[in-house]
Amino acid sequence: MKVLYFAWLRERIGLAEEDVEAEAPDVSALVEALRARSPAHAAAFADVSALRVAVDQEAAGFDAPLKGAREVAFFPPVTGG
Amino acid sequence: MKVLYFAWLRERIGLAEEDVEAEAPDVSALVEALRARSPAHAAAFADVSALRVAVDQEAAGFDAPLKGAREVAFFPPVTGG
Amino acid sequence: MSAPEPAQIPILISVQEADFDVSAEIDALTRGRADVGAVACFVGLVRDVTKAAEGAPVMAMTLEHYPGMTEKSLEAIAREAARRWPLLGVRIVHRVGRLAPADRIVLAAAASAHRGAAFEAAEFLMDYLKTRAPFWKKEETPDGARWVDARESDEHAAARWER
Amino acid sequence: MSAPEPAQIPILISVQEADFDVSAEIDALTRGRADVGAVACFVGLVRDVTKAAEGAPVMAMTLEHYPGMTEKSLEAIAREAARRWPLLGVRIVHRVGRLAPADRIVLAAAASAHRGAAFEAAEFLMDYLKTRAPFWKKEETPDGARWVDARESDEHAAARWER
Repeated sequence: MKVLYFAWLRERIGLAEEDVEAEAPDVSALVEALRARSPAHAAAFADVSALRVAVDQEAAGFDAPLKGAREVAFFPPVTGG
Repeated sequence: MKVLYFAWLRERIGLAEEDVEAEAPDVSALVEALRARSPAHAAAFADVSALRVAVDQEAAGFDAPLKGAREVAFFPPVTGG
Repeated sequence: MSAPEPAQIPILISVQEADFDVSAEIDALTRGRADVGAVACFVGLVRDVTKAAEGAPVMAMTLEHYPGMTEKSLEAIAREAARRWPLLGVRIVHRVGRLAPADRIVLAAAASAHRGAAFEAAEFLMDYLKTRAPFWKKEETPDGARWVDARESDEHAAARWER
Repeated sequence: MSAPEPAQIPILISVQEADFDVSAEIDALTRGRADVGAVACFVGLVRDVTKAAEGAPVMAMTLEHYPGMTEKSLEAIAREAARRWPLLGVRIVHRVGRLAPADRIVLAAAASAHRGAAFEAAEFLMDYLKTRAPFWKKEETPDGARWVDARESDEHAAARWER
């Protein structure tokens, strides 16, 4: 599964994207797996209430199932326009 | 006093403007004086509820005083924009 | 109660036969200044159906106005908008004379720091312009020419802003 | 309850580094058609003050986005607007990359027969774009660069349209 990071999350983790082989049933389980990857990951995901998630390029919740998902993106609340 | 007509009022009266020497204290009295000018005037001013008035280029009511007024305009409700 | 006078802001009013360029008009409100974060603008165009019937095709339209009063009333509408919202500029261009379907008729634009004020002011400008500025439209159709009737919906739209 | 699908209308979405021309974009919505009576449009620009402090000058801004999702989310927002209002066209242009104060950031335009629908749809487009489209702004100030925080007022603006 491809995992993407944007904005300050990307900077804190130090990666724009990475391939993750996780048997995570939902987004929250994926976050747990990501936290274990490095101290930077753990720090970046310390407070998920500050983050938003998209599964296969659609906005989703942290309880969204990941069965069949190919791309999960994490990012702060959007600030365009 | 200069009296101006616009849109269908101008067409019905057949004049865009005319000079009127009337001792009319207010707009309603001026309308009475104008009605006496010609059958076209009388027909055009038959129903003043369909008309609007401006005194010296400011929107006004038919009870507006005309003391010192130099220009009175009559026209249908506006339809620009 | 007297409301405080708003700071002097650019209020640009034109009544003209010529067409206008929307980009150039917006640029006139924003050029050389970085305090404007939002410009809301409206462009009105000639439709080829009459408002009354939505049937008979409109071949052309003539816009008559009241020279002298027109500019004054548009400026008063713009100043009222600037009194109600924290605007940084207002631009109104209204064409007169003969226009064809799809021709531009009017531009109303409001600049502000943020979008809420810009949007509300632009809508206010149009609602007041439609009911208070001395313009009259005459449509040419195959059945002949006729003056457009005022719309009750425009009165309702303008009444929203009464206070 | 399934709402009727709106007729197919032009929905034009661009995410680009290049600047845009407002006149050309509005023309794209109206050219060759005389059923459009109203175009409401919004232009957002880079301000030189930070939203948080309204103090430290902004020297530049970088807009990051999520390629792939960005276009899809903008199109979904435009289609939702077309489902809610009788629109005849929607145009959204959003710039990405590095921008300077007074640079244009975004254009949102809605075309309709009448102005009420055009204004509401344009405001809806911006409120949803601000809260749902994956863009992130990073401001450069003399104190360093920092990511712009989401504004609660934008959430409130978007919540107006919930139903």
